[in-house]
Amino acid sequence: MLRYSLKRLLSLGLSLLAASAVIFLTIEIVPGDPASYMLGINAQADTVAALREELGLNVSAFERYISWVGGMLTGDFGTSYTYRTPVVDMIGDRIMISLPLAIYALSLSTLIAFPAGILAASKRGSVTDVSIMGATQVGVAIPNFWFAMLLVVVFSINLRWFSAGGFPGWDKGLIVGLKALTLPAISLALPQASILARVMRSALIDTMNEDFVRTARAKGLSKRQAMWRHALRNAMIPVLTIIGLQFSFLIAGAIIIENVFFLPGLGRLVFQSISQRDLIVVESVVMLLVFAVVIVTFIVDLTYAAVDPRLRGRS
Amino acid sequence: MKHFKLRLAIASALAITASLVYAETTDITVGVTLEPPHLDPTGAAAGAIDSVVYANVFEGLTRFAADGSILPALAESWTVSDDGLVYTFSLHSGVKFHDGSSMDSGDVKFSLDRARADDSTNAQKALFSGIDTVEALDSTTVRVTLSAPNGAFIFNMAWGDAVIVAEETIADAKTNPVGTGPFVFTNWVQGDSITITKNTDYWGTPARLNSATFKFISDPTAAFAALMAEDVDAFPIYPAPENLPQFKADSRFQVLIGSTEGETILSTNNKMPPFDNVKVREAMSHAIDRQAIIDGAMFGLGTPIGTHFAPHNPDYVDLTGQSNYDPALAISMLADAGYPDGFKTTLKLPPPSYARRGGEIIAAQLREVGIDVEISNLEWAQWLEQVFRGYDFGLTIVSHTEPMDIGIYARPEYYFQYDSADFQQLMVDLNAATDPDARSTILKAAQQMISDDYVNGYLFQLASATVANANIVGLWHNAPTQATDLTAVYWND
Amino acid sequence: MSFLKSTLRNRSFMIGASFAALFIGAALLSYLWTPFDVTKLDIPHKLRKPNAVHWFGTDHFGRDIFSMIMVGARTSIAVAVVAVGIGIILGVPLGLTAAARKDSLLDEVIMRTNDLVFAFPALLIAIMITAVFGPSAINAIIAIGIFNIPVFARMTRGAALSLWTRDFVLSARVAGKTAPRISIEHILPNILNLLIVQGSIQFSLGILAEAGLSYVGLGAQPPLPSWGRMLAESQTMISFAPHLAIFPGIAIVFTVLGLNLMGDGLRDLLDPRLRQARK
Amino acid sequence: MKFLQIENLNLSIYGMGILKNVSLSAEKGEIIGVIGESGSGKSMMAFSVMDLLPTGTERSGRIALDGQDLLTKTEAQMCAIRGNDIGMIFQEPMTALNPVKTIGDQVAETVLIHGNASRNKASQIARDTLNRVGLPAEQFPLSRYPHELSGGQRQRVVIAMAIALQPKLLIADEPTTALDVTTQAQILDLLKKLVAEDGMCLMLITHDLGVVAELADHIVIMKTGEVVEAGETHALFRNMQHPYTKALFEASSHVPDKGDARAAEPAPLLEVRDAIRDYVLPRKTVFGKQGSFRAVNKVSFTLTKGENLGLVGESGCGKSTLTRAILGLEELQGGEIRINNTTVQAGTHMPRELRRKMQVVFQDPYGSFNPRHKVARLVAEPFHLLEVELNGAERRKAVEEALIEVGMQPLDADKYIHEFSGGQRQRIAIARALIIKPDLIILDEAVSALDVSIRAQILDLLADLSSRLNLSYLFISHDLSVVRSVTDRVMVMKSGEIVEYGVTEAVFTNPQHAYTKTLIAAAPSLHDALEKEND
Repeated sequence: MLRYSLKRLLSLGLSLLAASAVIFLTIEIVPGDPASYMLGINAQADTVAALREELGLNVSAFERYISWVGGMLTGDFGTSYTYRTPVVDMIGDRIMISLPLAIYALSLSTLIAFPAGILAASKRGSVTDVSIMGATQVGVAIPNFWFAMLLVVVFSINLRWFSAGGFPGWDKGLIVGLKALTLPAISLALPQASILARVMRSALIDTMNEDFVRTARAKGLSKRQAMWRHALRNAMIPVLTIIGLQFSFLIAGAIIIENVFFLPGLGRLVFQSISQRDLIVVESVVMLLVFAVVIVTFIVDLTYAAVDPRLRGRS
Repeated sequence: MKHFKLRLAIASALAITASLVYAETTDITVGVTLEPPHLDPTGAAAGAIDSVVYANVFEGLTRFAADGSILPALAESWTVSDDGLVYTFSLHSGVKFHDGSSMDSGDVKFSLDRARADDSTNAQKALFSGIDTVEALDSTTVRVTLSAPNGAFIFNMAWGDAVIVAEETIADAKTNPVGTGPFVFTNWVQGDSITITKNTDYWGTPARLNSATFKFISDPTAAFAALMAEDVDAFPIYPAPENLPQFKADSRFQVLIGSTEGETILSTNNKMPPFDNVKVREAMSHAIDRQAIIDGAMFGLGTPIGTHFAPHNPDYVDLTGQSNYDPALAISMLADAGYPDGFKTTLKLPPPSYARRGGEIIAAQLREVGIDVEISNLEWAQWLEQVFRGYDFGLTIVSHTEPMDIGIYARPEYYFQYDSADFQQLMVDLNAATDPDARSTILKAAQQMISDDYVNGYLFQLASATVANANIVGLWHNAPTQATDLTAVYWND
Repeated sequence: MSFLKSTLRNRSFMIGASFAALFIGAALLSYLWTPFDVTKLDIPHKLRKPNAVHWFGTDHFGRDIFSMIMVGARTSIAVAVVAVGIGIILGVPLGLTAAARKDSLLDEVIMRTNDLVFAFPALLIAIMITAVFGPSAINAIIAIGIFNIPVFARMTRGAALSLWTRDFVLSARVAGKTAPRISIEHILPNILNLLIVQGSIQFSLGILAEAGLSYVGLGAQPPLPSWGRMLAESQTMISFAPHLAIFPGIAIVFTVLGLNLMGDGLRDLLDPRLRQARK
Repeated sequence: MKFLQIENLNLSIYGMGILKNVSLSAEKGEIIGVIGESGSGKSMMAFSVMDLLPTGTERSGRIALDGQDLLTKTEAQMCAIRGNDIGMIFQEPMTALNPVKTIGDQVAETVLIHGNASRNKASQIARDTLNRVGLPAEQFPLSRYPHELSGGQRQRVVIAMAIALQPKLLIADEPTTALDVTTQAQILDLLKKLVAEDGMCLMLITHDLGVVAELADHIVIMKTGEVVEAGETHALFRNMQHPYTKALFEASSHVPDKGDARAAEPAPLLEVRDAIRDYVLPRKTVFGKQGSFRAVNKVSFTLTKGENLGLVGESGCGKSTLTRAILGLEELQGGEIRINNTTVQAGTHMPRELRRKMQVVFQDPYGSFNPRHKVARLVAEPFHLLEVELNGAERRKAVEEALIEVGMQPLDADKYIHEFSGGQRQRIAIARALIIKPDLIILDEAVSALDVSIRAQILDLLADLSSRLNLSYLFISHDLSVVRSVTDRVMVMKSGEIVEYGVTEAVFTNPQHAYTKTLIAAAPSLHDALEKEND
């Protein structure tokens, strides 16, 4: 188990290094100069040059890459070109919104998807099953930003139950914070929950067709008991895979949703930084998001082992 | 039914809390579209910085009033030598920075010298380029000597880029601005909001609000929703004119319409064929239906202009007739210029909706006369890179929001590259002239000249719409500069 | 014959296929005819509610929304089709090669590169690409296409690996056939079903991705209508002109729904396991 | 009224008849063997008793257990009966256990689910039962997971689960089909012992006459959903009435006519010298030495022209690896394989004329053909090995000839493979092997997946082809009786090594190596079983 983890960890490190190179290369060729953006349209050439000097933009790209990667390893992500504050502080602030949002959305989607999937699977072919599956088909097909727009119209503008966006800060209390994240989390969770419910259902149905479920039934377990005691845990393996894969989509979705609800999270930071050519922030945030995806994949891999003893033995 | 009751209960609970808050309101939440990159107005061009700190946190020698006129600020009064070269300012005494240190002539000298120094990163360095020397005569007297007369010098000193800062605190001003204004910078939640609170030690008339929060809402939809949900109390330069009728119809809100200094123009690359041909530019000006653009892009908000000058300025000349909408004429003029089948060009659009929407309309109008326009939407940084500094564009739409900026036509390297010796001479004359009548005459001639040369397509003067809670008093109607002056704002209970 | 019959009897396939056909048909028809010219602005008639002349109403420039949805279908479908095409054309050969040379360095490189692409949240890469090359339909295609490559490569490799252990592939090897030839003659035809099913799913994801990119302004540029941009532009008007947002939204939902249902149906129809069970 | 009494049982799936008027009966302590080939409905009959049928099935008739009609029971009542009164064992031990639960939990569950004992008591019962089925506590603690056990051991766990509550009826559906002969013998012994100890009634369902002949008191023979013959085991075999029974009996002890003894050509066709095949194992530590596993260890033998050589061994002994090495699909790490004095080299380096010398027929008649191609293209695939590929009419003619050779019709060339039965497919596979007229055909378990009656036909065909075309076979199988009936000489392989090598009859009648002896003793033989009885 330990050796398995170490090996995975090593390849994880390598992919992160490769990702950092890709990110840096891509972003370095982005046209646009942060210094001239900051100084606007009336700035003189010597002013721009002075600012470039001050921002450390006049050393070679390779040197900047090395200092960026080196810095990240020691927790120093550099200093934002436009905000002149340490990137790590900016990310720290934003992550306090993006991370809770991701967790909120993930929990919501799991809370909806598991019962829905299990119910549909256990009543396969019934009206319940058909309606749940129909709903999930629609849920998968709805673009989350459109759904978010509809939610805002209904719950913020008309009913005025939730604020239309923005984030008051966690210092206003947990409930206030969660309330502000509710509509964004719902719009993120909808497609995720739909996919997850479908996977849950089909994994459960597949597992219910396995030989060992038949064995369990021969022991005298009812269909229900066989599902809860035997099929469910085995069905978790594909479900976990999907949860892991979805995390990447969740992050992508969050970038858009944060813009719809003007939440000051990482997604908005990346958009804003791209338009301001705050390259170092873009690089660091993208790197962080990639890191998050890779780490989640890693965690999912470890969870497999918790679910499936066959993987535990493979050390 | 049960649900309905519950909903009522929640609604009334909300109403009660809301009314409790209303009872003694001395704070305000103001929506602004752009978050400032940092808070030092002397270190970047971002209008977003001014919209938070101008007049509230930082003050200059002079300042803009709500109607665009110039008022004394830190300078109590000033005298100008007859040759127009020497300005002597006498400062208010007893002015203190927010850190408790006093503001005196030394700070003025520091601020002006810093802005014009070789390593200055001031975005409007040109404002100070005419200064020869700055001398602190005594603690409240400053003498500024110019190298050449400049009729706009007092006006220039009102800009946000010319505010007075202290040498001890300027290094940290980007995150912790220390000024002399009626509000003190308190907190910045990056990506979300900036809070300023009342300066109890203010030298002038104190502010009536205890605190103000600027909330960054870049998305127009979000701005609409935030106002409707009363998450923000006021939204100056409201970004979506299409929503104004709804606010007007809603008694909770007031809508203040005014003008800005933003001449919105179809900037034309005067060096790029076929736009180097004045006939082509003239033909194009007749292909554009300004009213359709104002209706379509701005939902009726905006004043048509025929030259690069603000219509609310007394010296404005209405020249819209010179480029009236006449597509048939445009087609025949194009044919005369040698383009009977039209031509292809690019239209590069920065993010604001006046540009994006206006661009689509102009593209459609130009297509009617045979000009095939390829639209590309750019981020500001790309726009600066490609259009503004790269000259790689045929057409673009941008609103020039700097006040009194007709002088840009005298800069041949300026991105639309209008190079006219006559016009450059006019500007030299203008700077030399100190007599108001003479200045007025020159300005009118300048307007006429660029209109005759069809340098750019002149579209409309950008209007400013402020949406605010109906009980708020004292907000600016017009936007002579990018500022959210809260010094005189209060709640009318 | 029986296949046709079971096709007609497969409800989700038929519903899905008719939705998809409706929009593909609309897209094709739009080349020949639309009720109104979508590049022509008619500002005096802006923001009309749905009526007998403008079935879905008009937008803020007075353009006919019905016509725009027809032309928008063209954009969405073209972007998605080409993006999926890129995924198949590059991904399938990569997957086949990786499977044919399992555990070789090449396999390792292909699979690790795939993992790398997977690690990037899809939209982020799209944002980066469009930030570099500027927003356009072509760059949207590239951005979405890049994400389809590992999807198809991985799927192909997985399916091909299991086929490589089958006896008929062994026979072909005994007959001295080379790995590329076996891949083309024996592996490819047998993963075609999977490709079709995966293709229809990726197609629907492509439509969603295109809508998302256009929504944030990185997709097809005006004056070409696109569903995502129609939604983005309608956003500030949704409270007084909801039809601007509702129709393009429904178009996306129905197209994606149609393609997904079709994919599910195809999976049932083409899965030999299920086909046998049905006998 | 007997203990188990099935009367006129009919079963249909979506209206299609599966079982027709099946009747049988058995007493406690008796073993009743149910025999049939695939599709005879024997498994469906077992599931009918358990009421574990797929959806869409309908039963009629009567299944009485101890006088109670099971067909009238509700699902809840059946749950109480399953595991408690009736236990069941399945064919595939590898998948019959839940991979994520310990064996202890799974056995104890049988007890717990029927509410017969506390959790502690249940694990005690589980422990005792596992001991009974030969899984002692020292080696097999309750905390073991299924993947840590071999196939035979897993089947013992399944048996433990079935008998934990000492049911009165035990149904075993092909319990040993997936196991090696030696394991099979042990499991059968275990079942026999348990029946005797607990006085259960055992319904043993199998396709293997040898298995039932040794074990069963009564036999029921089924064909396409009907019982064609039933009776006391030895009486039935002594006095077979139904032609199907006779055919089955004949086929399972079938010895194909090997034809005239051919002039043994001394010329060696295939020579294997000290062949070694190592597999590299995944690294255990990041920097540790990479381990390896020797699948084939210094194997040597010679196959002369016209000879039929058998290779016998249990799963995992290395026989498949050896085959692949001979076919040039895998590289050797030592030694040499020569065909007609030319060395075989793996990969594409292998010259065509060498490949042309040998062809192969695989076990699985369903997996051996690309389902997307027509028979003509499938059979013609080896033409690739000709210097000049045949085209058009010539090619067609060769395909038709090959099909006729194996007893198929020329028109079959235009059909797809799914239109044929398993036996027909194996014929087509042989046609494909024959088409470029090789000297050697490797038959890798080529008849193992076939029902006995079909198997007999294919064996006859092979014998016929061998004598007519002077072909050599390398006949690889786990089934001793088949190898014995068709080969001239035989090799016995164990753990990568050849432990015995000699003339077939000699090896079978007088095995030298201990392993060979075990193997032969373990193989269920119909004849032996009947003879034993007669003595």
